[in-house]
Amino acid sequence: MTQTLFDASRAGRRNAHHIPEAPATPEGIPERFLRPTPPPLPQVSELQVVRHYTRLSQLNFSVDTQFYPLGSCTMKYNPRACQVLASLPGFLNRHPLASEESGQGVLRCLHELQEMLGEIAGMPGVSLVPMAGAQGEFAGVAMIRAYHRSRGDEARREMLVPDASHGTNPATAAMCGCTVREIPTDAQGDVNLDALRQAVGPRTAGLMLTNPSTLGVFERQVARIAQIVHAAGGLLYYDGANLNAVAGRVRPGDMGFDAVHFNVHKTFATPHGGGGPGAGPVAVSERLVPFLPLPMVKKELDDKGREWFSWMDETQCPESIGRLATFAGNVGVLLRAHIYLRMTGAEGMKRVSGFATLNANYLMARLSAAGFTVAFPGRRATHEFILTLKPEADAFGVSALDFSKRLLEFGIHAPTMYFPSLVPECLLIEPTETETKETLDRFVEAMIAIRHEAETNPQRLLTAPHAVPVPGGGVGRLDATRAARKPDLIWKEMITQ
Amino acid sequence: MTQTLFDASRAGRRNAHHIPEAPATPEGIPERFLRPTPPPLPQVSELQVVRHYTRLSQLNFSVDTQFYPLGSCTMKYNPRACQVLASLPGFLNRHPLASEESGQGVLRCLHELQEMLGEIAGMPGVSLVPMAGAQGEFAGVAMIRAYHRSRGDEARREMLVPDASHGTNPATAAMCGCTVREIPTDAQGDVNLDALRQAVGPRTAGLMLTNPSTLGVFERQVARIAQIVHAAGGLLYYDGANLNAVAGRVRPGDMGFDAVHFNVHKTFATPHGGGGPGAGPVAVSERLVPFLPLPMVKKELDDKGREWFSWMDETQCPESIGRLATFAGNVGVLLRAHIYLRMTGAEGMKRVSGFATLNANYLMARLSAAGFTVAFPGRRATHEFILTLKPEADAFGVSALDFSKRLLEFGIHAPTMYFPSLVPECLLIEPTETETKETLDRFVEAMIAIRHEAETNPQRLLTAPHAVPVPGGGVGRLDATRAARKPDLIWKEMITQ
Amino acid sequence: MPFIPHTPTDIDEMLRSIGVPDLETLFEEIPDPLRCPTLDLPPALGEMAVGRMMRERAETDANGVCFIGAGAYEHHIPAAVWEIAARGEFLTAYTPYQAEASQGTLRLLYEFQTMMAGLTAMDAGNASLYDGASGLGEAVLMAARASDNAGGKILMPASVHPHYRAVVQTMTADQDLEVVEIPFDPLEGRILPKALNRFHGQKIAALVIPQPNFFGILEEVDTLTDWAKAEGATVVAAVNPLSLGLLKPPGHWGQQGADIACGDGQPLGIPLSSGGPYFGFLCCKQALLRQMPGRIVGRTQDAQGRTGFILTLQAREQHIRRAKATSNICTNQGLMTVAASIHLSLLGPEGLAKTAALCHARTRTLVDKLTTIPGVTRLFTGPYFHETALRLPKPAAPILARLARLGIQGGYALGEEHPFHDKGVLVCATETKTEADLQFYADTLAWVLNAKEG
Amino acid sequence: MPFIPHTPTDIDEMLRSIGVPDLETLFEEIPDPLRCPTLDLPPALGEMAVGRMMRERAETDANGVCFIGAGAYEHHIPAAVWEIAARGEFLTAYTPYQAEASQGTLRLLYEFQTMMAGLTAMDAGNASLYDGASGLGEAVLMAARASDNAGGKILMPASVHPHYRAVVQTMTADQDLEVVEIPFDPLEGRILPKALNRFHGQKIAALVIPQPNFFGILEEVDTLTDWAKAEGATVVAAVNPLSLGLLKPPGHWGQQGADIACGDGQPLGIPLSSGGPYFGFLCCKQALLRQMPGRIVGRTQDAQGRTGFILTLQAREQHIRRAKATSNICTNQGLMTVAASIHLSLLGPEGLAKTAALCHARTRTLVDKLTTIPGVTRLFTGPYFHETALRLPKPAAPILARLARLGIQGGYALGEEHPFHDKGVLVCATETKTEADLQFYADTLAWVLNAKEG
Ligand SMILES: Cc1ncc(COP(=O)(O)O)c(C=O)c1O
Ligand SMILES: Cc1ncc(COP(=O)(O)O)c(C=O)c1O
Repeated sequence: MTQTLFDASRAGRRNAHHIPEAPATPEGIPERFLRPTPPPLPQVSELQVVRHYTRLSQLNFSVDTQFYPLGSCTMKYNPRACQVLASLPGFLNRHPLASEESGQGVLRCLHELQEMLGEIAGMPGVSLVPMAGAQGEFAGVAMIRAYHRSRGDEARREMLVPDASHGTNPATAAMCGCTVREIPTDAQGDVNLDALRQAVGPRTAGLMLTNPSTLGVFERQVARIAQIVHAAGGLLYYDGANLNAVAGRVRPGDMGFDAVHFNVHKTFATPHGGGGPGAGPVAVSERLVPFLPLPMVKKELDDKGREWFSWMDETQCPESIGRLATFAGNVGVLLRAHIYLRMTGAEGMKRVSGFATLNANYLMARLSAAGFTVAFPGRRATHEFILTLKPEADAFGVSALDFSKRLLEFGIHAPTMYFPSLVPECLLIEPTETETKETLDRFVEAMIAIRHEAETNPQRLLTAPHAVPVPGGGVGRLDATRAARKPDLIWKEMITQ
Repeated sequence: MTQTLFDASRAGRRNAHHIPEAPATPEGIPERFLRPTPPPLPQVSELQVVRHYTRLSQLNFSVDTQFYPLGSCTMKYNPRACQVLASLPGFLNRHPLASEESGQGVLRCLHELQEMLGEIAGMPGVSLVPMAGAQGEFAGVAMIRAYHRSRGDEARREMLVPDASHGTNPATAAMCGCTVREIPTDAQGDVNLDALRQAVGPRTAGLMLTNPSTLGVFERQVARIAQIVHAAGGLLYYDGANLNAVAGRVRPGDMGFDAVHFNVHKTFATPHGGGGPGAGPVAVSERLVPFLPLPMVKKELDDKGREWFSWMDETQCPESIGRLATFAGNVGVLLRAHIYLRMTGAEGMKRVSGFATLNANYLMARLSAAGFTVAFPGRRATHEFILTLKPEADAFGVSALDFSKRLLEFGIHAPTMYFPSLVPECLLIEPTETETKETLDRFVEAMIAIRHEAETNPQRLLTAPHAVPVPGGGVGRLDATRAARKPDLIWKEMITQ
Repeated sequence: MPFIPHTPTDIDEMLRSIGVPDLETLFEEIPDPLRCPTLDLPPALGEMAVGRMMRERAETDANGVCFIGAGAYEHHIPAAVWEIAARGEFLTAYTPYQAEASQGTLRLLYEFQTMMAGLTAMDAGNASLYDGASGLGEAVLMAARASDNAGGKILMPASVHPHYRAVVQTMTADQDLEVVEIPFDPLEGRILPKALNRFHGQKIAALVIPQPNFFGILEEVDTLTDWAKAEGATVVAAVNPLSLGLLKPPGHWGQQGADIACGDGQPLGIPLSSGGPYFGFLCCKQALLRQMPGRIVGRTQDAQGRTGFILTLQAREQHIRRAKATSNICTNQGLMTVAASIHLSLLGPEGLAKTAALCHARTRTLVDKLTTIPGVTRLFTGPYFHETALRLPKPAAPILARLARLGIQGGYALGEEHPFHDKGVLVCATETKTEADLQFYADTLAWVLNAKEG
Repeated sequence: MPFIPHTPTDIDEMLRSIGVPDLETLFEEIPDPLRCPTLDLPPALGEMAVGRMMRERAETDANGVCFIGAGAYEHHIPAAVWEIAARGEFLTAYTPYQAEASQGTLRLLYEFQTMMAGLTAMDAGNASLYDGASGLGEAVLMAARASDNAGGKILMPASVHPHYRAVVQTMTADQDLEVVEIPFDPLEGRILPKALNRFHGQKIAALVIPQPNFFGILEEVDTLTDWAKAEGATVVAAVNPLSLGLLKPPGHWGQQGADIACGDGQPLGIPLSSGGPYFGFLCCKQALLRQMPGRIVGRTQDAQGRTGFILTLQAREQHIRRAKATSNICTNQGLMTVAASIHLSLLGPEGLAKTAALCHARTRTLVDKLTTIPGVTRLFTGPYFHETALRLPKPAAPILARLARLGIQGGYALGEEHPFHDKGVLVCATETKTEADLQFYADTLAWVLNAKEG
């Protein structure tokens, strides 16, 4: 299908049943405020809309249709129960500023979620406001800065991040007015402690660490790292994107961290929606509690001993870093996470991390046995692991990108490519706990088949994909350079019509 | 995808969150009543189920994804509003035998639908019970028989049907204990009146007529036909499957008919669900009212002047032909039709038939101009029309079936093939009012392209389809003979596991 | 308005192509006297207005806590069932006439047939009938056609759901079939095998056996089946498919098993919905295959040997065989089989068995609680599955009306169908009922029975 | 339980392949002292139980008839919007990193960018930000970076939504940015152009212009824009996208148009949902393109020349540019843009314009009705779109609480953010309100204002 909805637009086509009867000219709005012509939107029938977007949807790979081992993204099954129950009319139709009396249901859920996340983090304070992981990081670093500032310590503006860290970590630090200092990783995938010791000092605001790290290994020296940073007066931020691997087994708070964000769209299985919405609630240690972003939910007992839930705002939390969202963040997403956790419980959370780890280690073992090169062979995989295709690249002239594109033709979404950038030609592979052994076996077979092809017919990889399993076979490999060279970002014919 | 869900089954795989805790052995049920081993069902995870059925769905053509000009089936847009509003929890969760007090909402809707259908039919009595068109026919013919019987006229057991009639007509007559007598069609597509005159007599129970007929033309002599049959003492049944073409313009009652069924999954746009559920409510003339199937909805005013809706059953309708369904028929489907009619109104209904007719005549005109042979060239098309591919078959050795299979590869569902059987190599084409002119033009282009191919490369048609626009390209032309020769109807490996 | 995409330009161009001056000319073949004036229908509403109206109506339709069964049962339906079943590609397809463009529906139906055949222990199943009652009607007609004793009597126990019997009555009224009612034992609430003795040696075409029967009681299916087979009759089992998670499947009844199994699929993931759409299922032994009504899907191949699925054995059907078809059924309840297939797959063998076991246990607890109320007793003594009849100390209908106003749909008043049992009420508790729900019912009933009239 | 498919056999085989005796061995790298005891979480519930719990909670959350706006607006959302947007292939995909396997999302985003650029009359748009307030934060940061007067003041009218200002405050707190508040005119309820005079000749990086402003009042966007452009400042428009069906788009403000347009997309098909998820949108003029934060989709080709879509200009983003990126944003609000695209396509130009016009008309009627109540007056005189501030004769908060209990969410008490206006209430009536709703509000308010305290 090559049509956009704009091609299908015809002047005068309309869905009358959605168009209210309204006065032709708005009384009371002076002409100078008005738009002279209606906005340039497609003029299409409801059937055209439904058909267009239904067919578009079929062009996507998704967890519901394909194995999606995208490292660091935890593309596991998104329970439909969470989707359906969070979409109950009572939840969907409530205005954010409606009376608290009319929101005791949703506020109770959010409060329970605060409590559960605090327990999983091993920390006393939680704010649910951040709307994705990166905003959680922002909240965390802003709180760290506010903490130092509250102690009159204005010099601490340097944020340490391991070189393998996710791009959001340094970007966040910069948004919070910090300079970024990278700490190298050693050959085993752990943080280089000597380098860390040299880096810390009176300008250290803190360290941002992902654990399990983005290298797919557990940072074994995490307690030492915490000690070093704390001893130097810095605070510790835990990027919780990889919590799926350890939830219910170790807690950021117990490891000495001061702040952590959760990616509920990873660990707690809320759907990623092709790019969001997610949610990135933060938990913090005692000393950061006063700075948590607003609003939070408070529980009190009323005069009849009944629980009463209400919002806490600036008046009750004067030291807060403030607001991050117009209202209370992505409430609908948080409800999904709440339902997931209520279905999972403590034992379930431990099973999640256990089986996510089992699947990753099994896949690593099988690929390794099949002759692929794992990046950290001496280490256990966590919920993910890294393969380097450097040997294949050298031998056959094919890249990790080529492997990835060819995998699509097998009906398998490609792993994360070229991240972390320390490992050449790398694939970061995260199978998640909800996939079967059979699916993992099929992945191994596909990888072996592709390598065989790389040997015998590398051209096939270099030009992949030709046809992915979507209706019509999809497009071939797309030219990214062309896209960036002369950006074509809107359908200009529509606008100028 | 070649997997069934049974291939994916593994002993011990389970969705614990759906499995209640229950006593191991049911107290109080003697052993002899029990199943010794659990039933042979697939043992798969929730993700496997969701992925399997999501992917299966993508293998279908549907109105939501393709143009679907399946003659006589009225595959038009099924408004999502009807779907969503009929699925409100209040409607979905109500038990059929719950108190009438707790059903005033749904009963009010059903009563309104009865009234609206009566008005559209031009008849005084309506029962919503029949669960599809064929059951509506059954109700109609059973009422006709009951009527004759009530007058002591036991001899009338012969049902007349035009030779072009839908298979359900004669089959229904047979289920009602009638013998069937076919009336031939003349060259213009009208009923042969002489033959009809010869056929009627004291054994005539009635005539079943589809109008517009299954030949895609309006039966011009319908008033005469009604006269002839009535004069002979027979009653007239109107197969309303094609009402989309005339609703709001002519009414079966005004044409002299005694009973009619509606296919709400056609005229009133309820989704066909890949084979149902539909609904086939019946409307009847005064003399058949006492025989309507049960239950029906009655409106009364209570002592405070408020409307009160209740079910009418055997005690109030002692002459009824009785029940056809365990409860009140396909209520959820009827609600969708009700909503559609409330959105459409009288003017809308007239527009429906107007534009359904416009689209059919336009398509017929264009195909005819392109050199295709229409079956009844002298006639206006109604909402559908017939093409005969006899010339193409003779010239190129390709059949209507081959054309149809090749159309699938263009992403267009094939028209109805080989029905009515009077017209050789026929395609019955019904575009419906919800399709755009552009879509019709694409259909014409596809037909022209296929005919060109029939001329230049007939083999291509004979082996079509090779790849339809579904993920993976789908299967090729399937062997129907093989399927019938040694029926393989269940996955035996599963049962015997 | 009604979803018509034509622009004024489109209309002009199309009329020009056809060669008519206006749209009305296209209707010139309709004789003038037949044309009707504008219909008298309620004014058209926009989607927003109709939405508001329907929401208001739906809100008045609250069920309360529901203990009614009597042929339709409240069960937990996993959220995934309808999220997937309602996808447009399932929802807005037609009957899969073009197999190559309908592999989704067809493959699913093949799996559905397999699951239903597995549940009932039969050799084959069809792709659905309208509902349980009409399905029994079809099964009886099929049995009558297929029986060695064709032309003989159809024995119909009075313990079969009264509406099922009514529908069979409607569907066989114009056939030359003698349907004979067998009374149930007023003590046990089921057919005593000895009640059949008087039919011995008569020409019996078929015996219908409900399991559980209308009163929730378990019939002696083995004995009844053996008796019928010995008489040369075809055995038609009318079963609750959910109960088959626990109960012996019809295919294993007695020495030879039933010949036909039918029932209503509603307990397998279909909402109560004031009575429909549900679906009827029909399975049979190999020998009866070509007598089966309805669509049947078979497995086949394409030219490359790839597996595919297709509607098959169509020579039984109305569009081929016309007046000689096995039934007039055309459209069936397809989408409901999608939901049922997903439902059964999510539950699996263990889920279905445990759900059935829990329904049974819940009903036992309910019966225990209710029968401690003075004057409330069991009406029948036979063993039951998840529903049973109680006798109240007062006429049931007014009591149930009272309960409904207090938020409890307390059951089905037997007096409606069995006037002599005007104090009888059929109660059912499925897995959806908590201990607290059961107690709420018991406490409320005790209070209502004690309360002064009014 | 949590959706894990492993059978005992699977586990054995997998452990054997790995070469470990048990699952716990896989965690051997975690130092023992760090291991935590079993978490103290509420007990796990099955889907049925959690469903019942959530349904009970959702039922307590009734909105009544809602006249609150203040940044989130109740609109009719066509049924098709979420039926399609919630399809699994949209819902359960990740950010479209693999373009060839994500053409659905990518093509849709390209269309979304087009529609938003068209609505705002800008040259380009991104693929969404978190919400309106954080979107304004990003816009301000972007303007500060891109401005000819980089390093200069950011002028922020006090008529901007207070939460938006709070978020900008949080997001700029650690940057060297001076955000200066411009007071609004207490009579007109908006910025008087002359209020800007005192900034003339100072280095102004950017001026934020809300339209309509927090009080629903229309700002003199042309004059303000022209003033700012003359000062060399970047103009950031914060707009309600639905209002753009009727109001002049930012790209056409004044002589040159605004440079950046942002706002909250909630009015375009997103449920109120207690505040989120909504989405922020951001559009800009060509010159600012490479300063834009967030994902951007571009059109390109494959080797055969077929059109395809791909994430582009990624050199702006955190995963490439790390500390030098235009923002840290990664996950945005993708699915909300799916809904908004469908919503806008269903409405079309006429639908959007008429909806906006009807919102305006409804609010006018409401204001007329309410201001006939003695003591109720308009607080500001400026022209408004679909929301405006009223002064009640008594403090607003207790009155609103009273109304809420009577089924009316009567508006937003201005006292919360503007203590000097403790009798002020912001009211809004969208197209969802009928004449009867408006009358109900007026009658109830009159009654409540008259009633004795209590
Ligand atoms: C390690 C890590 N940190 C942070 C993030 C950012 O999270 P979000 O996309 O929710 O903003 C991600 C997301 O991919 C991540 O993998
Ligand atoms: C002319 C005609 N009559 C009757 C029917 C039977 O209707 P149903 O499939 O609803 O039973 C059909 C359905 O295709 C039909 O086209």
